Amino acid sequence: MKTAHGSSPVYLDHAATTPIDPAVAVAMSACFAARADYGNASSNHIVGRRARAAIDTARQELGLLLNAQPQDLIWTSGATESVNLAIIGAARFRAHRGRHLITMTTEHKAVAESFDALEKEGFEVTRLSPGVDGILPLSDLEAAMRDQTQLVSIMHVNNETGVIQDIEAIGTLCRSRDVLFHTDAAQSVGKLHIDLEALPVDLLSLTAHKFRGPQGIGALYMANRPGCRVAPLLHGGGQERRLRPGTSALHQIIGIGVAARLAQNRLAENLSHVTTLQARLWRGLNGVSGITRNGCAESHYPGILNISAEGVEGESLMLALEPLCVASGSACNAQSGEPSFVLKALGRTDLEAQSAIRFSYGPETSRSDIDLAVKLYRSAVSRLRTIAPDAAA
Amino acid sequence: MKTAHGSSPVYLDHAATTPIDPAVAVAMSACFAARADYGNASSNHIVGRRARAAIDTARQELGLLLNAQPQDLIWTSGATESVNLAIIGAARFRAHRGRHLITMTTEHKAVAESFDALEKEGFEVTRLSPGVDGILPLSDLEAAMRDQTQLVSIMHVNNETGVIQDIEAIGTLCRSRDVLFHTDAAQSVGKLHIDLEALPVDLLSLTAHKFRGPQGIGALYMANRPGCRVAPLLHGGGQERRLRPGTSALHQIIGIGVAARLAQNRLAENLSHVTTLQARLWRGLNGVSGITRNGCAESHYPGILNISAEGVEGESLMLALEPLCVASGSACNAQSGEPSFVLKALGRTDLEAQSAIRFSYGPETSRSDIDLAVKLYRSAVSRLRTIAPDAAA
Amino acid sequence: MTSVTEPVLLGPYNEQVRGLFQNPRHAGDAAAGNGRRYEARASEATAGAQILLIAGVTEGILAALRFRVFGCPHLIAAAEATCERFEGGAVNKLQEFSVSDLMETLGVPVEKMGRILLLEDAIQALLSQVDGKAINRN
Amino acid sequence: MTSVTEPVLLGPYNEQVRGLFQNPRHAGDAAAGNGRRYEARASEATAGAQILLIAGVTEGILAALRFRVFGCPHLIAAAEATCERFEGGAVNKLQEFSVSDLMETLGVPVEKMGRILLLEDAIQALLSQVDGKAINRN
Ligand SMILES: Cc1ncc(COP(=O)(O)O)c(C=O)c1O
Ligand SMILES: Cc1ncc(COP(=O)(O)O)c(C=O)c1O
Repeated sequence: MKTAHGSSPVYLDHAATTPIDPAVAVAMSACFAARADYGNASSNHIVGRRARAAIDTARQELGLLLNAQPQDLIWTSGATESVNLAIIGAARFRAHRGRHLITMTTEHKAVAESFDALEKEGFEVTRLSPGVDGILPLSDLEAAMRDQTQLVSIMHVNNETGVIQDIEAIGTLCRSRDVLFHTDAAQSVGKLHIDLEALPVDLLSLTAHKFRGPQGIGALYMANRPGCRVAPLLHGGGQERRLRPGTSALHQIIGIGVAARLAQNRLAENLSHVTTLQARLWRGLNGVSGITRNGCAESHYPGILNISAEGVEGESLMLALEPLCVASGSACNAQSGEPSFVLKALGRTDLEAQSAIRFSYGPETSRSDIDLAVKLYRSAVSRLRTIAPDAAA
Repeated sequence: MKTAHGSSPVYLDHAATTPIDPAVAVAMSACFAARADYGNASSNHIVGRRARAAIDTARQELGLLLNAQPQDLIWTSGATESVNLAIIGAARFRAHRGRHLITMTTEHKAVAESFDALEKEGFEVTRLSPGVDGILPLSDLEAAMRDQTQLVSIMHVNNETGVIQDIEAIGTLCRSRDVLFHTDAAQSVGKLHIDLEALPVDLLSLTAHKFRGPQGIGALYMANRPGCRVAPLLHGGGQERRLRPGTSALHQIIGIGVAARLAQNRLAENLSHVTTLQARLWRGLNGVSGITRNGCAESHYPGILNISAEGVEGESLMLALEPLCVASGSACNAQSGEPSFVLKALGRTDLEAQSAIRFSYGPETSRSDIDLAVKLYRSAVSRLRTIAPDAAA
Repeated sequence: MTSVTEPVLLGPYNEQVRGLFQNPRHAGDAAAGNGRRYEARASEATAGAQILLIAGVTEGILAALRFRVFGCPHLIAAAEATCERFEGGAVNKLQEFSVSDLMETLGVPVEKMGRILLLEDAIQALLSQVDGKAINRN
Repeated sequence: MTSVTEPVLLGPYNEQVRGLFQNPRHAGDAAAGNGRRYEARASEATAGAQILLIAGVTEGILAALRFRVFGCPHLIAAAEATCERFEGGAVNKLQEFSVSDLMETLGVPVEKMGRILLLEDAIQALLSQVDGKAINRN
């Protein structure tokens, strides 16, 4: 494929979606190949049984990645659905325990809008702001808790900045108050080590396409603990413990299973690769005057680097960066042109937020991709600053 | 693949799920092949734009199959989700117009349980029974309508019996009363001619895996008419006109698009093929004593034939039929062992319902598959009757 | 992966159930020979499964033990296994019939225990018909 | 399928916008030569886009017309196209500037009309600075 320049795109937008792992694609295609391998897992015959067995295998594979019991995993169509099911489902199921809920201002829209919907149902929502480093102070969470608080939802890795919240400490606090804790781990599963036997997490949302699996399949982890339950959002054929009905998407589930297995095998290797890339990228950009790194550098997933630049307009910067594929703000509001609410929550002005570029990369990103990004970024910023009136610089 | 007999399965369970069309599988695999072809359709760069363009093409292809405007189609994870979004979404959105809803007793569980959920929210639901032929008398529907009726949901082709409801007449009646009409067309789309420009249908649910597309992707058609709107069930990134957020599953959407195109091209051919097969199957079974065809023969999709047999127990019949893959009752309640509520609604006793076998077949079913089915059915029934005590016969 | 493949192939019916179901040699009427013929019936209240045991007894010996079943494969297999085991032996050997042993060998899922209890009912009914004195029932 | 491929490749920026954006020859300060130098500024209330027009005028002629822009590619391209067109011509030719024509040639999406109106504002401001008498403004 070519871009408008005639050169191939350089894809540094892994936080939006990752390329699919070739082995995942092969496994999915194989399941289409033979008629007898593509069954309805609810059917009472050999083709149905084979589908069920493949789905069980995938559930085990994902269970191993997370160190979770396979039966605590519910297949969904992605993190958006998982998040909705976790937040809306738990809040409704547990409404008798209280109608106060806590989240953060820097969550993904799926989380933010699930809470908006609950507010319309009469729940009360506290939205805590992080510090300028992007991190939620635990004391703020503690101070926000009330007797009526029944659910806390704080994401693991932020999709725009890569900032990591301390979900262990948050979960521990929640347990001590008998409050359910959900974490949106769409950006961390398959990338950071997650041990759900050890972590005090009740509900965790994930999606395959952020770790080299297929789009349109995800899961909700629901701990097998008293009080940890959700009311379903969809009703029907009884699949997924009646929590998520519909014919199981066999090839999709096989795909997420294989992606989970590969991610587990390569976790350390991939993490060290992106750490090296991030160091290289930051070294290359660091010298540019008037740039700011969004989100702290310490508690941070190294596969995402988000940079604002003074005196540069975001949309022109994006075009000047072609054939680089990067994001300005979250992929989810890319179309809207609104300044990122996440960056504004970190104290950025509209202009600073609009100038932000998110670089995100993964196992297949090479050092020369990074070097090209540095070169293009430097020249684009300097060119646009030359064009701009002085007052804007 | 082998069965427990060592012989290959003969798959006559197309109403549960169809084999995927090889051309669909090829198109889906192709989209995995190049990194630059597997983007997030919400991204603002060339890879994202390519994803958007592919999704637009698929929407056009599905639009052509249904003679609907592409922009009136909303991608979902399948008919279960479409049905929930249509029924629950419309009822909630239109609650101010009235809280009375009408459906049938022979609907799929996705429909039946969506209405159950609405009842818990305070809606009143009338569930009409069909005649013994499986058909809903229009006069019964008319009689059930009240001033407060705001939504009617009647399926197109029944998944257990193949009976076709007259959705044109039902829709016309609904329009005359200013009542919204939803139809669950999971079993008819891609198989029967459907013209949404001509039909008075407001909402229509479909799923790709019933017409040789992938599992886990479907659509909701929502007519562009005043008052025809739904409240979303999921909240998030704004995709699908804010009615169904979440990263668009590119390969899945490409798959349903290709499946729609192929189905349209081969509609007449496929229909004539299954008509021939049904005649052959019925000729072969007709002579067996004590058998009943479930659902009328006149208004009927010929790709499904459902037969009850006196004096034969269903589970033993299923085993005796191996290596035939067929369904006893709906695929959705296959695991439960409960007698089919659909067949009971047609007046069958528990025993008759439990003895039912649904044969369903499609374009790749051969005449010899049908002949084998006839042979196995005849010998299984006669063998089990020989074993049974007289009183059961 | 052979460990998952086999149950997948067989489904809820193990090799033994499949063999007995496929070839139930004791299904049908007993030729009671020169002995006496007994019949015992049991059925589910919901008019679901039914079982009929037919025995030909000569001098305390089950010269013939046959069955008829309307029911699921596990019940057919259980009836066949039972007839196979006890035919030709002393009538009072029938007391050795054990629901749990049978369920174990045939791999009958627990939720189907009711069906196997039906077979036990029929055996009890048979025993109570056959001359009580010849048999030691404690 | 070439009909869909091309817009996909180009995205919201047509060939012309891309060319002008890539190579804005009139960006930067005007060397006013021996004429008079004028500057006109316009900016969005929200402190978003900004445009600065710099003209060097000699005997009613725009000897130089240059711009500086902080803004999106469409605004940069529009400014460049405008300078390209009017530089070297009579000042009063500037009155021929047309927002709608420019939006059409550059394929500017309607929701961005505000940005192009900014350019119009700057041109008006420029015109009102340049000696009013030489110019026929009706
Ligand atoms: C943090 C976060 N949560 C949720 C989602 C939603 O995932 P999906 O679009 O697969 O539903 C995403 C990605 O879009 C994400 O980055
Ligand atoms: C009539 C009918 N409606 C709805 C569905 C649900 O479709 P899906 O399982 O793809 O969500 C099915 C099939 O399972 C069906 O046959």
